[in-house]
Amino acid sequence: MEEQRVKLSKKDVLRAFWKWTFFSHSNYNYERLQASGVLQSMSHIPEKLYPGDKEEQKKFMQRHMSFYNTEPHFGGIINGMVLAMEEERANGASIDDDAINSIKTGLMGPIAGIGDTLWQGTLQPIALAVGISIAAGGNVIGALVFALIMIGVMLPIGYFMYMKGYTTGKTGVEAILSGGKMKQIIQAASIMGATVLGSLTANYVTAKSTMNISVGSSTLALQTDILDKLLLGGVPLGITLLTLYLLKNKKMKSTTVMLILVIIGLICGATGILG
Amino acid sequence: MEEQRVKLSKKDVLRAFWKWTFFSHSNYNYERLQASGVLQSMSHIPEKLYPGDKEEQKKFMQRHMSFYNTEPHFGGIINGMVLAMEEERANGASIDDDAINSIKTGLMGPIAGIGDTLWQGTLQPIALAVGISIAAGGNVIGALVFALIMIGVMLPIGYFMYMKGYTTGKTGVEAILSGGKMKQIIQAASIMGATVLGSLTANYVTAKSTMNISVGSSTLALQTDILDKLLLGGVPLGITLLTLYLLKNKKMKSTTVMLILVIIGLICGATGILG
Amino acid sequence: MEEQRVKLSKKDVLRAFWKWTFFSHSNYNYERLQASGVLQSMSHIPEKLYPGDKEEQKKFMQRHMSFYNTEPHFGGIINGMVLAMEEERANGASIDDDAINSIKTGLMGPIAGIGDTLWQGTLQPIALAVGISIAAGGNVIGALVFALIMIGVMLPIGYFMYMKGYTTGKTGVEAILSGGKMKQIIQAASIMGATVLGSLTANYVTAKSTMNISVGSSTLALQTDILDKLLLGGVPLGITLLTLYLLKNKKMKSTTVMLILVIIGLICGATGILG
Amino acid sequence: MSISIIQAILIGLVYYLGINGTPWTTLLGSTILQKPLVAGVIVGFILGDPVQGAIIGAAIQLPFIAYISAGGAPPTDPGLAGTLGTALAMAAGVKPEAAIAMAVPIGLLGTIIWVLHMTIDVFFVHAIDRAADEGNMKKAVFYHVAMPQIVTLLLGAIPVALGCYFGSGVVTNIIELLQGRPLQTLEVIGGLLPAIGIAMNLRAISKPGILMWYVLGFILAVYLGLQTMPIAIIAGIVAYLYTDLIAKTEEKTVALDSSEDLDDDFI
Amino acid sequence: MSISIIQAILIGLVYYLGINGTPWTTLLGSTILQKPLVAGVIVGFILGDPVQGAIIGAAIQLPFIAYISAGGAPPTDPGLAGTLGTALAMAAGVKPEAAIAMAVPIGLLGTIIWVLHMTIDVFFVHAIDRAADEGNMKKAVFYHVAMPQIVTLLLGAIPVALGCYFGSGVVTNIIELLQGRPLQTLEVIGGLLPAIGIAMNLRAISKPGILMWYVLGFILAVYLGLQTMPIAIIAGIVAYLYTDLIAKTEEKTVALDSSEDLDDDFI
Amino acid sequence: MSISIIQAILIGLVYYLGINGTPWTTLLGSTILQKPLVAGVIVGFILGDPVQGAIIGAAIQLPFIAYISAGGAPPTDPGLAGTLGTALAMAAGVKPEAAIAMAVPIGLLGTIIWVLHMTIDVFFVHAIDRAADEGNMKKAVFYHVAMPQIVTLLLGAIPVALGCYFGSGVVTNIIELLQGRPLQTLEVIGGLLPAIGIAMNLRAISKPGILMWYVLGFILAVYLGLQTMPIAIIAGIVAYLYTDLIAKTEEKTVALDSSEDLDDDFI
Ligand SMILES: OC[C@H]1O[C@H](O)[C@@H](O)[C@@H](O)[C@@H]1O
Ligand SMILES: OC[C@H]1O[C@H](O)[C@@H](O)[C@@H](O)[C@@H]1O
Ligand SMILES: OC[C@H]1O[C@H](O)[C@@H](O)[C@@H](O)[C@@H]1O
Repeated sequence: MEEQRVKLSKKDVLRAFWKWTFFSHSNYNYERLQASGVLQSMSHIPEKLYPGDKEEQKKFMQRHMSFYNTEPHFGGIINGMVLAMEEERANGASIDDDAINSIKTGLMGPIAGIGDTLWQGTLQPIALAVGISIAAGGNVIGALVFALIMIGVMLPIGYFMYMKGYTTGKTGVEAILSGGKMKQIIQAASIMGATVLGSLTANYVTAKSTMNISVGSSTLALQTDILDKLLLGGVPLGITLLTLYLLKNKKMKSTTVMLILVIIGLICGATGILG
Repeated sequence: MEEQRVKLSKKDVLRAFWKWTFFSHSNYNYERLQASGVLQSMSHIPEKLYPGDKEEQKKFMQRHMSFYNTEPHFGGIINGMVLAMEEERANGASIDDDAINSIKTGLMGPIAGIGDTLWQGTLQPIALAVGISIAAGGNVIGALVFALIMIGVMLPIGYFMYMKGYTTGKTGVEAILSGGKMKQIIQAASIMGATVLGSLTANYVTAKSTMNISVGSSTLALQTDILDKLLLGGVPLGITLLTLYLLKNKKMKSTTVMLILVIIGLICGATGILG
Repeated sequence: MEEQRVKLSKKDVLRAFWKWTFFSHSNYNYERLQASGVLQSMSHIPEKLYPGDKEEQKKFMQRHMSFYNTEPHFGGIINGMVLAMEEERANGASIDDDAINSIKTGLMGPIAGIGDTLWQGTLQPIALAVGISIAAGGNVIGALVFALIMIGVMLPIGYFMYMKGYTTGKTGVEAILSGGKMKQIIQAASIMGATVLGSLTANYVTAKSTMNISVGSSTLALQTDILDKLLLGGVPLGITLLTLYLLKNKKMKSTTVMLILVIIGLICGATGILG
Repeated sequence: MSISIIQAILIGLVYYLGINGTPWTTLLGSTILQKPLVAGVIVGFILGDPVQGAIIGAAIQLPFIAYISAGGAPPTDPGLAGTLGTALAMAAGVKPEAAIAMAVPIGLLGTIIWVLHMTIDVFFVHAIDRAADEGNMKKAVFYHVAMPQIVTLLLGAIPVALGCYFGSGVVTNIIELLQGRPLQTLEVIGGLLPAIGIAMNLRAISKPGILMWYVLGFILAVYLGLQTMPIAIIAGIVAYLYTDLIAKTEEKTVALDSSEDLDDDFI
Repeated sequence: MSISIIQAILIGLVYYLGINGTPWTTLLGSTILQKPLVAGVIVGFILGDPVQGAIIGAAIQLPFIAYISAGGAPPTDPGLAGTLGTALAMAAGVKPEAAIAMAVPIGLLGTIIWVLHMTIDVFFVHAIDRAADEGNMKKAVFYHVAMPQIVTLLLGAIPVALGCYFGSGVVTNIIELLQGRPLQTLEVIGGLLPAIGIAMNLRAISKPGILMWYVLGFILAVYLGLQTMPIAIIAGIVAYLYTDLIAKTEEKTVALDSSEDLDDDFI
Repeated sequence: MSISIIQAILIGLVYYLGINGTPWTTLLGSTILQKPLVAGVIVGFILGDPVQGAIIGAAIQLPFIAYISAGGAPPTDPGLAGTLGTALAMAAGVKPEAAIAMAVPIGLLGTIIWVLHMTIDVFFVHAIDRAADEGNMKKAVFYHVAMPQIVTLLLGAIPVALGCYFGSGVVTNIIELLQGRPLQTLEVIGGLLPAIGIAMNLRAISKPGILMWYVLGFILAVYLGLQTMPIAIIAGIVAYLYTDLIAKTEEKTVALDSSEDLDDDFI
């Protein structure tokens, strides 16, 4: 075994983590998204790995300007892994540009999916619902509670992921990702997320009919006398499922669907069908 | 492959479906139940399959006067299948009377079981509960809502089944019936049905004690002070389970069981135990 | 096969069961716990099995003075089994002291675990909750209802277990214990027990904050304006989980943990954090 | 309120149309009309007060809510309870609870009509047999469609019309006599009767373990105050997920079995 | 209210009968009497007010609701809390909440009595050993049944009777002194104590994942306002269905394993 | 209420800080500030009434509650709705419901700012490419950290500040004009819009069968009146237990497969 010439200190890794955490989206753009965020997060690394070697430092910089986009907290596991690979490479391991790049492009998609589901799809709506329920009555603490939940959960996750990526390295991360446990977590999070979205629909999508139907001498309120007996909240549920159908099965753009909802609202609101 | 001489048109099949739908029970009787319903639903078929051939037409008529009884909507799959077999037979396939008859008698039982569970055991009580909840306050729409739910669900099922039977034919239907998916649907429907029956017991079987118990100076209401603390609705639940026990384990006739309930009600009502 | 010389009558077995049921803990002590309870429950047996044979009777008595401790109702299955083994032995089967003793010591632990979970961990809290709900309003029947539930469930179980042990004998009992069904029952009872304990925590552990927080001009009630929005009953839940942690993970003695709770209560009560 | 001859005949017709096998979309149409929930409104309409008809009909529906008619002999006839029962209850001006108690014995009478038409129709089957031997399809259709309907119409509509016309006075008197404890006892009986339909239905779908789901539905309804619709939806979803898990376990066995067969083949 | 000598002795007897191992259907009988829920009513009856006894007893039961006594040394004695506690609380005329706060320290004192009788009974075991060596069954029975009961009776009934007779005045004074914040603090403590019984119970049945069910039960009770009985029924059914699914999965493995064993045998 | 220049600029700054990628702990910090729930309180604070800000902000948060921004082009900008929306709603003194209706079109305008900065930032990427070719890390960092922030600050803060300063009068007039049915219609629209966020989110996690869980959550919330937190906890636990069962079934298959591989190796 070859003797290790350069070694990143704990502090080097920590700095990279914090820079990634703070600046990943600083220069977010249509062409390469988080590309320069990756580079900047490791801006102190080349001088460490290739002290004085301008040529290698230049190659390092070029290497990390490729297209990159992932969910930053969970995706930190990739960044940590890349850092470990760069360290090995500087110590002579045969890791070429392609290897590093394909790891990045191969993993950024799935991990973004996982991360967005867990974070934006599950945790954030719950924390928002809690925050709103506190704030809606005029309680300024609601916003703070929301912020503390988000930071309290996400920052440790981000830290853990980055460090896990750095210490486990390439094979370790792939093992984690392909393991049954990871699959189960995603599955469980999706189920939890979907159930929570159901409760959000019930609590926050509102559509009630104000129409009355006259049958002979008696008058029936469409909403309370008929629709509510069939299924409480059936209209909001139906509208949300319609929205999903348009987005997913009809592959409409979300702005188009929003327009459709606005038109439905306009018509039903103006005619008094809903109100 | 032999060239096909006679072919039923889409319209022929449709007519058979509609006649079955309208007249299956027109001559319902103790001896052969829906036998002549099957024949009448295909009354336009013999002339099509054996134009001018009186003998074959006569045989066709005799063939379809055998005992038959199934749930008409789901059972349509058998009728459709039989129609397809008759068509093949007229085109020279070696399908004898026995084959057709054994298909009918073999499948009519299981499919009646499936159909009755799904329709009368599950859908109908739900639709009735909805209808009652609307109508009980004097809303005439309740009956209409019930009717629309029933027709809206059952007519498409009847149509789909009949056509499925005709197009898939014998082997297809057997494959469907023996497949795991069918087993699962029945299982799930039974579970759903049983759960719904539980809620019906809670909402519609009523039995409350009006007895009071005196302990020293204080008086206890048997129902609210004791029974309700043990199990809300325990008496109706117990009575329904007793009824089930008499019907199922003691194999009593339902009229006998009804008599027993009436007697229980008489005694408990007259003595004021229930009231 | 050898002819059977002595046989215990049904009455002999019943007497042993009842004596065990009444006197198992009569001389409960730190050194050998239920040891003399086992002996006394079979006090009429030696004379039956070894009529006139003083030596064998003495050995019998010595044999059953060894350390024994189990849950008496479920554990009766061991006692019944031991009785059957003694009978066989008296009829010449080669069952030595060790065999009998190892059966007792081997099974008493697991069965105590099962019994305590099912009885004290699951049934008793439920019956108590029912009894309390009746009695709390000043209804003297509550205690009776509790007593009847306990006796009505536990006495038949005790009887069944003892008789099962006697009739199935050694191999039978081991088969029962190692079978999947037994494992499932324990598992299900644990789940049920844990869920019930959750509801007990919700209903009987009480800890509400009476603190107010001033933010600018407005005053927030910590409990109703913030904590209840986060999680209803979060404080009692947290305290119970802390207690579990101290008991289980920190392996503290229950009296120590009780002291800690008292101190927490003192501080929070005196300062008005809880109240 | 008294019932006119015309009204009585119309109500008789409604009963006829609710007998299984009238030429409506059989079972779908007739079983809908057979429900007191539906017949009640129509009878109310005929008697000039559909709202009261809806209320009485919904009440009379209760003991028949889980009524299941499969093949053989039905234990009672919701159709008669819903038509004649509603008519007499409206004529006597009783409360919905008393209407239930009145309708239940009326329902039992209905089984006589059922037995009669199921027996008489046997003659027509034999007539169709003969038509088949002659190859005479027209005649077969006539004996299937027309003849049994005439019989059923006579067997059904006439007694109901007579019952409506002459029964209302009698019933009003009886109800008068039963005031107090007797009527209350009838109501107790009415409260017990839905148990029959439910138990028959349970028996029909009975499988090991199914009673647990039944109790679950009961507890959810009693303690959470849930109506039938939400319980049905929840139960449907949970049942699907549960049976799907079972199917997954069994798949494995099948997979296992077949793979073992494979092994056998290879050896 | 003051307690007479006779009343004090009767209450002492109730305490004695609730000690594990008195010649009632052991554990079944004695543990029932040991419950403050039960002892409270009886003490109330002795003191002439069973209704108040039921109320106080039900309250004192709360911190012991999930108390589990398995084998070794119990952390507290619900029996003493339920007898002496109820008696003193009734004598002092305090509210149920304050009764809880009083009963808890009393319960702790009870462990002394337990330790004493569990130690003294060791002598009797040795006496029975000697009886066994002599083959003297009568003597063995006497030392098992009679002697320990006399000891337990003295150890249990006397202190409780004395406590009732002399304690009531003292306790009334103390309660007087504690009015206001101190009593409120005692009530806070009383509210926390059921956590011990629950946690000990949870520890006893602890398996991986079991805490999830615990939290589930908690959430259902808190948010749906469900009482213990419906939760127990729902949990029982769901637990059965769930473990049945697990058993089904494991069956497959067993089936698999055994079939492989078969393969091995064949090769 | 009128908005001063200083207040307008401060609000502009809040908007800038809530744009994805400002040098706060990116996404964590900026997405928190981006929420109307949070921005509302801060804007309220700037305008001197944090309590009203909290109320308006919580209301405006509703249509964005399940908003998910993944990669590409966002359909709307909660940040603009939360800052400019809250400010104008407070200035016009409207009810929370009307604030929602006002904020939604404002949110749509925000996407323009997003498109602009996402496009302009492309120039900086190219500049960093050149820095990389020169091996000049300082320059690269400067173009990543400093330059885009200046652009975003100008693109974001200026229009918002202008909007606040000049918009309040206009908006007050418009709201005046819309009184009655028009405003009610806007409120209807506001009630529908959360459907978008929810549906986008559902689409993102969509797997076969997932809609059943969605409907389950809906039913539980509607019929049991459960809030989001208890449903989340219940769903989390049930989801874990459910997927664990599935994993157990699949393990068996894997175990089976691998054991068969073993068999193959041996033969
Ligand atoms: O049981 C099959 C079938 O039998 C008869 O035809 C009727 O009672 C139907 O309602 C039922 O579906
Ligand atoms: O743990 C087994 C057993 O131990 C002792 O005998 C007592 O505490 C019983 O209540 C318990 O069942
Ligand atoms: O989808 C991955 C990722 O894309 C962008 O970076 C942002 O929208 C993030 O919020 C998201 O997590």
